[in-house]
Amino acid sequence: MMITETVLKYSTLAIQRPDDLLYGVSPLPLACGLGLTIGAGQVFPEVNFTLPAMNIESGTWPVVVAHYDEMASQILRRAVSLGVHGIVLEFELLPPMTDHPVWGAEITAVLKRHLATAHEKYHLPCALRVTPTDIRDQQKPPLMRTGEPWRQLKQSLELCAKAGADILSIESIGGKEVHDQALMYGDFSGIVFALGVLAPRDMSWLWAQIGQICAAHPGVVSGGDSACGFANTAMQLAHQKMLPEVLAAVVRAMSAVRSLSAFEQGAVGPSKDCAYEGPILKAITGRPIAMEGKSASCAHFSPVGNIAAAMCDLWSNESVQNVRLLSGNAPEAYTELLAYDCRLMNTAACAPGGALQLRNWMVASDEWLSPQAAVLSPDAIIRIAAAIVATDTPYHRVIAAGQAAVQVLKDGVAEQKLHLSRKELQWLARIDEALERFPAEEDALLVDLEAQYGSLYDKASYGL
Amino acid sequence: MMITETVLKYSTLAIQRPDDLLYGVSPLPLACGLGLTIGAGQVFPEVNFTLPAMNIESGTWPVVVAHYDEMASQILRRAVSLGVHGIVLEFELLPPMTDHPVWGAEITAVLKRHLATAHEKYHLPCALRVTPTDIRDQQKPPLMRTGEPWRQLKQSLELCAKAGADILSIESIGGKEVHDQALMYGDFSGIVFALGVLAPRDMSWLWAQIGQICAAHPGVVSGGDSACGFANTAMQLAHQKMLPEVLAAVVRAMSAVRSLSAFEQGAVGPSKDCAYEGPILKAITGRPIAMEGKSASCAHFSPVGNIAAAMCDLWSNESVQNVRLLSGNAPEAYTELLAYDCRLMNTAACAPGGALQLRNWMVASDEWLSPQAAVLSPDAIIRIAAAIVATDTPYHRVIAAGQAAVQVLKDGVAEQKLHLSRKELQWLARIDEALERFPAEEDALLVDLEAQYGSLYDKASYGL
Amino acid sequence: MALSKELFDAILNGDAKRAHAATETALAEGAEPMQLIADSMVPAMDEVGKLFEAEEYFVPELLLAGRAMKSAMELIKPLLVASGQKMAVRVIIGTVKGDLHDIGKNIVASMLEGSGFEVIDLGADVSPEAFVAAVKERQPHIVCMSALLTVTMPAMKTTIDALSKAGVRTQVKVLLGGAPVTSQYAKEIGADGYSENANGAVGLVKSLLAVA
Amino acid sequence: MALSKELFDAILNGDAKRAHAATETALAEGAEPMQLIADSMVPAMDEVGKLFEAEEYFVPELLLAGRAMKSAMELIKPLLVASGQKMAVRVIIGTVKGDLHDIGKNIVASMLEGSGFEVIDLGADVSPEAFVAAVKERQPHIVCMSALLTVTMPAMKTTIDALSKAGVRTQVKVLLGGAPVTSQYAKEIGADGYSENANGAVGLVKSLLAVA
Ligand SMILES: [Zn+2]
Ligand SMILES: [Zn+2]
Ligand SMILES: [Zn+2]
Repeated sequence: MMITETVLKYSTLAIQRPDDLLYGVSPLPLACGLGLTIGAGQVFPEVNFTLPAMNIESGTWPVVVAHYDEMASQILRRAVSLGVHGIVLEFELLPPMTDHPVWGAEITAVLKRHLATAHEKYHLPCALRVTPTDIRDQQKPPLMRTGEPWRQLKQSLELCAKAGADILSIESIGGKEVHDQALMYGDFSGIVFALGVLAPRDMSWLWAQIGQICAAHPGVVSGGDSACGFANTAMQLAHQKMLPEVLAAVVRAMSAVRSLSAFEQGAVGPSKDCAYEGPILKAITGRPIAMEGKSASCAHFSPVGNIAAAMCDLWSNESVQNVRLLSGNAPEAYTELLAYDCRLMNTAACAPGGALQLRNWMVASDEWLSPQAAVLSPDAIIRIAAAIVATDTPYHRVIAAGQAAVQVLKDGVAEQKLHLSRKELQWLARIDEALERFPAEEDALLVDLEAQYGSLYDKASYGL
Repeated sequence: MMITETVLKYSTLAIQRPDDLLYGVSPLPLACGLGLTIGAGQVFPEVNFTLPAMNIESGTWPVVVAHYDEMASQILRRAVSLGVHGIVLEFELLPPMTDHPVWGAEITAVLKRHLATAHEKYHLPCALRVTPTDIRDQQKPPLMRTGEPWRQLKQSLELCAKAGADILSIESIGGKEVHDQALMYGDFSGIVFALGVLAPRDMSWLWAQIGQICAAHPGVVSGGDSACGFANTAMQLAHQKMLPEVLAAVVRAMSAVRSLSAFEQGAVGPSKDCAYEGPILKAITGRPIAMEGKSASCAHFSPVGNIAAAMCDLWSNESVQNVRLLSGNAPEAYTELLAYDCRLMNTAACAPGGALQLRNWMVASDEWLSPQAAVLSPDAIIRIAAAIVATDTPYHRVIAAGQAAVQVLKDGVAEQKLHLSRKELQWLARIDEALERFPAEEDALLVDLEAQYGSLYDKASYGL
Repeated sequence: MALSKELFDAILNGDAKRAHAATETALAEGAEPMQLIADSMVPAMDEVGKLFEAEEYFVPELLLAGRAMKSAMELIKPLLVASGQKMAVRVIIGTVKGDLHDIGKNIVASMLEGSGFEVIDLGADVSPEAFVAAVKERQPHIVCMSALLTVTMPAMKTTIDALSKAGVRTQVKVLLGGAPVTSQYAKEIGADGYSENANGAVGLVKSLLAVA
Repeated sequence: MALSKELFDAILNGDAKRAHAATETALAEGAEPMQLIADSMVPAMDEVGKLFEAEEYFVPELLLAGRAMKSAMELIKPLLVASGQKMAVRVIIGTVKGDLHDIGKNIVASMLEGSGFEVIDLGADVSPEAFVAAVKERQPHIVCMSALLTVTMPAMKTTIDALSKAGVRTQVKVLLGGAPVTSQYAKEIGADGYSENANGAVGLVKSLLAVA
């Protein structure tokens, strides 16, 4: 048998009952940044903002910095004016800012200065999440552990940590080179191979590195990852009717296995906003998570607008460009939205049983209108999470997560709660069958898929 | 005594207990448009959309039409995809479209075609609200009942009714020429004169005209007005720290008297989205109302993001330009937001006591954080509404509404729920005193203010 | 000095009658008009500005102070003109063609007046030709224009172009205001500055003129 | 005709092996290559397109059909070249410089291929120079480029400018794709068209070429 590089830390659930999976509360709250504690009873906004369409180059750099300066000042102005009890700003680097690590670090420092001022002047508890771009996919097949892009990425993480990041995150892309192709062809073998073999191997390696960087920079915490490039790609393609919804739903559940690897390497949360697999991570690890839903309509549409909030600790808008609306700039407008959503959740949470009640309405409002929402209900989350921790390798976990998700959907259909088109039902059956047919161990799968996918990825990059 | 032109129809409350003032439910639901019934248990999105910065002229007209065509198609695509149970589109004419009534009518027809298609293809219950611009302020002092602008406005209302409007509305500006000046100087005499004498006189006259137009076009209903130019101007100036919050709060309460005049002339709702005085109108008339709050962060910021939803029948975004966000165009993005907010409200309303519970959290989340929110709680609304119907002329009603609002704020301060700065407290006392000192009848006030405001308004325009 | 204190207080408290009376008395007692401005009126308006900045004053207090200052200036202006002394900087202000929303413009106009500038208010819905004519006739240092509707924003460019075409663009600084305007837009259409609110507008005028 | 039905079904069901075998048999039995394309392959792909439009097929079914068609074409292409017959329209595709997001581009490429176009995929992060070189060398009818990041959108303009400067802009139609792109932007930078999704892209290419 092949040596697995991944560490499997979790074999039980931190949250065992669906009703204990609530917004604002995590078994292991996280203190970070400037006086902020996440998951200790309240939900805070996490605001994420980006440039309008423009060139990023030396010549335009002052304009770039001015944009971030303006966005931070307007976002914090609104947050203070609305009296939020805490806030996280997320700075997602754009590729040129990771290519030039000093650029990303410069923006990091600018944003941190704004937070420090707000903290001093208004006692605003706050933190800065910094998310360099995973730029390791610049050649085909991509090199994950060597080469210039990795060196730049590592330096970017280091310099941002040094420049004032409180939380480090990344949306890593190990395994995506295979997953993209497999997803387009609806090939479940390739999908499981990408999510159960390649991605967890890269995640384990990468998050061990991030853990070391955090250890070297006291106060900086290792946040978490997102299966954005996998599950959100599937969600978007399903949204465009390119892929079946049931496929996207099952991929979502399976993607949690790779995202869990970050926590197995010492990440403490909050996991990334666009990681809709977050509640599974929270159930397993007890760590706080960021989520986004209707609040992210500036960045993408989704069938999980309310249910996504049901179990969040940070509530995010994913990404909004610094463009003008009638009220002001869009980042400030979305800050207001997040602040009011959080206010409502926190108000309800003050009443006995209030958080559970509001959570249940958020869940019920979306749950059976889409397969993608159905796998995000607290019941479904606990079923999927339990299936994951009951098995012993990422490969087995991915299959188990997929099967649990399929079962959730089949139960929904059987109970006539979930209504699927004939085509979706055919796909659900096809996925169900495919999950039955996998070899017992990943070595056999690797051999099976060599001809079809072998040229797409670099074995050494995965310790294979 | 002067002959009052206004009709006073309401002397009792349609909703007497604060707990009966709920979102989604009105004592007199309104059936309108294509299979839509508003106020019969569910909240629907009302989406409002406008052009990006551009010239409106013959040369650009095809581009204008293309924008509206695109916006309607994208909004309805999202609404259908999210399975909303009903929707209202609002078309707020821009001034050149009212100046050229055929232009406004052309867009009306385009939008109605989209709704008709969505209704046919997807059985979507829907309606089109059309709101011509009140362009009667083009000269100083403005002529309200004569002159070219009024003729254009009237023709615009008629042509839009003919072209497919289901609901006619307007944000009328009678009295604003005095109110603007009085507000800037914090002069309560001028404010009361504008809101209690001039505005109700113009409203009564104007809404009688609109009633006639609706009568001549079967199926078109007389919707309602908004004190936007009065109370939202005050809210925005308070937001910019130009005016005290308490002043804006009291102006809000007083502005309901003029907006009520539309209903006294036969309007049946839904009142306009930006009429935050809507809940007062709903309590008095039992007619459904549109509201906007955090959902309108694209158009303006506000201290009433959640509480505004507490009693709404339609939930609106006020106005969003057709600009690009990362997800798509902003009107579609805000449609998604509204759809999810409505879903949550409607889901909660399915549980026994659910609407009341969620409403109470929406109220509690904002109520005491701002004087402007404090006067919008169901308790405050019923107090203000009761004060209005207990008196006998618009002039007396405005004073009574103002006093009731002041009392709400004073009680909040006394009970240490509402925390006001020293300056705000001084202003609250100043307003309280000012409201005590008004002459018994409006004739005396008219004489008092002649020197200061006489030149700003045209007496004949108000039947004076 | 006692009288100067009386005028200072009257302006600070926005009492126009008292300001007028105090000025009359001071002049009767032989006070130099320029001295009165420098020692009492400008310091009073400075204090008002500071209180506004500190959110101690709202716009009403500011405007009432401006009104009080104006009532004092009514007595002083003719004396200055008679003695050939120069008046303050002149500003022309208006909302652009098609835009009838003038409350923001009115606040800016009043605040500028309160800060001692001579303000010529062209009103709302002002055509490019009217702006050009006013610039030619009144020779202002500053032209302020505002638009509240995005659809009327293009009229700002039209107006600036008209000023250029008439050959008077370089004689004035052009400032823009109004919710939909951005500093980038101001730059693009060749304006000299932009303020997102009334308060900033006064600071902008001062900084452009390097008036303390 | 029986064999042609076999090929039709094989493509419709995305069975590459069966499509290959059916083509072999048909050619062995003397079928005209062009006839095989016209009678079996194009109708099959048309049917696939219709099923996709009707939301009966998703992208996987579409791509598998394309793959089956391709495996049939592998046998037919050399015969066409040998007989001097012209191949289908040629399309060059790539994501612009700085943009590594190629899943949308890949779907479009596959769908175009499935529709019978010859597709040359330049991959992701393609420099303007590489686009120019490929146009010169491969003489395509169409250049498709996509950008998923707003910050890489300007590279679309740079690329179009480079095509103009190299004197080859008029030889090709340039189409844009990608979430942040708008038809207005496409017009502004001088592209010939824009599609907001992969499905629309194929229609756009066809309509631009007036290929039925
Ligand atoms: Zn993401
Ligand atoms: Zn994200
Ligand atoms: Zn309004």
